Amino acid sequence: MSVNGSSLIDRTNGIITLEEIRKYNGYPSEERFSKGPVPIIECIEEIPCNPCETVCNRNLIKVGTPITNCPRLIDPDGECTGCAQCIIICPGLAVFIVDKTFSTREASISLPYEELPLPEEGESIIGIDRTGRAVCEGHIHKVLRNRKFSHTNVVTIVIPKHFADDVRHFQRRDK
Amino acid sequence: MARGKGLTMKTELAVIGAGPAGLCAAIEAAKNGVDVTLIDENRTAGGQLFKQIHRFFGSEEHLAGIRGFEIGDMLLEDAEKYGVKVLLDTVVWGLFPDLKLGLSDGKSVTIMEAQKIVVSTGASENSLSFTGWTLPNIMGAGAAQTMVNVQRVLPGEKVLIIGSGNVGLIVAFQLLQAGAEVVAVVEALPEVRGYQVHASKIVRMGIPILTNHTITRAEGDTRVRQAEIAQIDAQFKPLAGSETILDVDLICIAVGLRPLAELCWMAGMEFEYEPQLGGFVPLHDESMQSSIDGIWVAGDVAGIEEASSAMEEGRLAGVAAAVSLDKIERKLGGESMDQARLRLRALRLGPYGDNRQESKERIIQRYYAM
Amino acid sequence: MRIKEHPILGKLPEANEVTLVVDGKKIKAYEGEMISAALIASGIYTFRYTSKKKEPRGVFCAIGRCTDCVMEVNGRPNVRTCVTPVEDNMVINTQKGLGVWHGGRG
Amino acid sequence: MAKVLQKADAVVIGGGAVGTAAAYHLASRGKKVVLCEMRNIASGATGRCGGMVVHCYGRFLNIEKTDYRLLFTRANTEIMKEYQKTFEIDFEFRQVGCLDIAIDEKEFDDLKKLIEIQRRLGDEEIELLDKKDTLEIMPNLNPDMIYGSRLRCSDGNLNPFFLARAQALEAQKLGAGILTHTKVEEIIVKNDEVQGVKVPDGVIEAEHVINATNGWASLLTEEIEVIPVRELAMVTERLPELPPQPFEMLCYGDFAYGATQTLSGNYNLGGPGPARPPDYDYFDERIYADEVLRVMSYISGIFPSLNEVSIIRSWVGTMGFTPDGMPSIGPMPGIKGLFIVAGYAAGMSWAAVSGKIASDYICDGRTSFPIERMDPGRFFGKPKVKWPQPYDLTVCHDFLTQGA
Repeated sequence: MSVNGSSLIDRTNGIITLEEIRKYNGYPSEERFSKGPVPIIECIEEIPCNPCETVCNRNLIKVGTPITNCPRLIDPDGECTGCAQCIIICPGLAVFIVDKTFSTREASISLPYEELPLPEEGESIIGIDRTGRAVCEGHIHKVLRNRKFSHTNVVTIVIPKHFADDVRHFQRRDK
Repeated sequence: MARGKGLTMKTELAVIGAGPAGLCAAIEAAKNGVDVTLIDENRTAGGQLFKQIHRFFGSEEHLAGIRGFEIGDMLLEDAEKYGVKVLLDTVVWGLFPDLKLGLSDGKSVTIMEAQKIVVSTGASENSLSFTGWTLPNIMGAGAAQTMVNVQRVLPGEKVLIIGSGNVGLIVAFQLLQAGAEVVAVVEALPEVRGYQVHASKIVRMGIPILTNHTITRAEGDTRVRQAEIAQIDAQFKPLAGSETILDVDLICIAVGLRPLAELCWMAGMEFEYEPQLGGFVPLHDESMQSSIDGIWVAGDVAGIEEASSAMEEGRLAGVAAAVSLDKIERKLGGESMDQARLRLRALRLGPYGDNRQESKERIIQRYYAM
Repeated sequence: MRIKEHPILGKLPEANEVTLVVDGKKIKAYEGEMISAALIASGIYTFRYTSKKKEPRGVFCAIGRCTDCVMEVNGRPNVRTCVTPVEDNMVINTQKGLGVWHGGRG
Repeated sequence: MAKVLQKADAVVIGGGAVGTAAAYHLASRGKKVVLCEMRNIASGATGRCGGMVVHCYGRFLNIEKTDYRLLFTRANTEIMKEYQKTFEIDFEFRQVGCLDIAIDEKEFDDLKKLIEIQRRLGDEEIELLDKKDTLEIMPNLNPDMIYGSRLRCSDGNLNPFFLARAQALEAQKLGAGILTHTKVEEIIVKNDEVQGVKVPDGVIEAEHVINATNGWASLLTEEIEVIPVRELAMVTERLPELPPQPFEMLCYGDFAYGATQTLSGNYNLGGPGPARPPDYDYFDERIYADEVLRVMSYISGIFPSLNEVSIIRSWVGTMGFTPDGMPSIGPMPGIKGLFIVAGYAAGMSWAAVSGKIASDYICDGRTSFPIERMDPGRFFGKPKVKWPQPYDLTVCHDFLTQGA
């Protein structure tokens, strides 16, 4: 019996897998991805937390009561504007926005970035997956500095579309 | 021990410890017209809040999504707004049965007489003994967090974290933010202990979490230089041949916290042993009243939880004290205490919250069985 | 070393410089810093040696509880350096065992 | 009929320095011993005293018995020196000398008179020091408060926790049973002969029972007159010793005040803590602000170096006092098999020898020590002493020496 966390996920190394996300919280369909940017909330445990629900001004994220419900994306028609407020507010830095409509062969991934130095737009990077492994190359598309919302910056990277469901971090080439 | 001048100060409510729980207790009581004196031995108030640079969990009413130190600033503003008298650099060296406190500011010793008291003295980190554990730069994970986020000094560049609870996982990330390289997080049990979101974040950033592993030895001279970790079996025995040597210059121990309850012991409170809440915790009822009439407990001293729960327990105790001082009408006070209890209940749900909730219920049952 | 620029906390706020004399050597520190932080920032990690086994000790709890970081400060032993702020011209010595004490008349 | 848990040659009640000494000496004579302690080892006065080894206070109350007291306390020191050769736990016993401080002219005159009597009774060791000599030995004392002192170089201190645990451990090694958290509810006596003791889970049968419960002694054996006395102990942070010699002092006038620096560097301060109105509970182990302040200020007045020193722990303990200031040591008149070792105002100087005496008596039916003057029955038939309320050691002493 797992002591904590939903008892079904593999807790032996802290790595969360795409299958687990699909199984416990749902992962958007390719049909939904085709409509534009999609918030991906990789938070699949019943922990008491709902800022992602309250911050979305289009009410596309549902936690409900009790606040230990896992957050679900209720946005079949693709109304997400990619404003990234959910990325900024998440205490677990677990929200990303994936836009598979970025270009024919590329997808963009917006992710929270709270480290220094900030990357520069256009800089080439290496895409890192959920296990911390380098999987592809890409570049920095946009850097949203965020002093107003206490420093959770949002960096948007562009990578080959094939890796859009795996890359959740990046490494700067010169590092 | 400066010659006891024995000057006596008086106050309606003395709150010992100006962390999240103490600040909230002081604010809630002062809001209702209580003359509150908030005492803390540190130079600044806020306790653990000012080293917590992550955003808090919970819901909007728990100030979720706001960083710990920002909540700290908000609470300090409220404390000033509602006229809380704050005594900093002042140690409470004694809590005496007749609701008297022994204070010392390093120069003189005074006795404070309070009509009511809230003890919110927080917690201290557990340690872990292994060969070489006393070497300099082997410290508590919270200690490293204080050094980095409050003192703005990075004690080491290559770090090993022991323990994968939320503190270990969060401090691993915050050391990364400060520019250190976290070599690994080792966890003796087969499963990661902290929230999955915290674990996944540091794994994707290149910090491996090694379960069924622990530290077996640390080497160094005037500071730690190397750590030896090894795989362990179900009886925590290292498996021969599984040792690896890591070059590290800082080791953070994150193996839980325990209540700082010396003053509660001194006042003669009744205690219960609750491992989920960090060890021996003072008995209290559902409005945080301890086994000593007129003394409430709130925050980590009453059981190790996060700062959000500490704040709610503080509000609960603050209102309860105001009611018992007849500063608010019982019914109104009862309603606001019920609100605080609902917010607390919301935080004690889910697989992480359930066993803390059970422990708290046992404590309240034991209180009434006294 | 001091974290000059922090992603969340921003730039290190300006503070007046003070001088500490540590085991006879001058080091720089900034007002508001605790002694332990100033020493670690200058690469000093061992603050004392234990009485019996003469083993090196330094910061452990950083909240003034465990007394592992005590040093002799201005002639007084057992000063908890993790909760004592620096002052200009403070004389700080690595504490050997229980340190040297002049009974308050030093 | 209650369940007989076990049979022993002797049951010792009380896990302090005296009880564990009795258990050790009995075990080393091959006896099957069971020690019952209601809390933990050294939870009574032993764990809450200053750990001072004072061979003879030499106050007016007992001044005429100086030679008699020295006979026991010097033997006690010899036994402890023997312990140090073989015991596994080092209980940090060291003879550093103790100064009995006079803080005004009258007290200094008293010391002169008392020393003359002590000399007459053969006590060559005790020395009278004027103010200059006193300050030479302890330069950090407050010159405005010091008028002179009395010095006994063989006095000293030890770690009372370790002494009790050391004796208990050695007793266990020799087969003694040490039962902590086992409260003796009653000493079972049938037609004036001890059968054993009643404990929560049943009965422990034994021909001999030793009441070593000090301040609690008369709760189990009403007839003896041992009254509980409340004392405060405080421990400071660890500090190096101040030259020229380790610090240990008593205050002659209020001899309940005293301080010593332990081997590990903490200063151990003691002082009176009279029980408080309205109920005057001398077993109240809670501490009150005013008494902590009083003891702190009194001692730091005499020894100002402590002004800047932090206190890290404080306790209240219950000692035992008797109407003539001497312990009650001996067989209980009228109850065969019951031996009393209780009523100690200086337990650390009497514990080891008391344990040996009790053991000798039980093994050989007699003891080489002249214990008649400490017969527990010496107060039988006399009206119970009505102590002034509240009282402490000093008040007891002054009350009993009004005529002196």
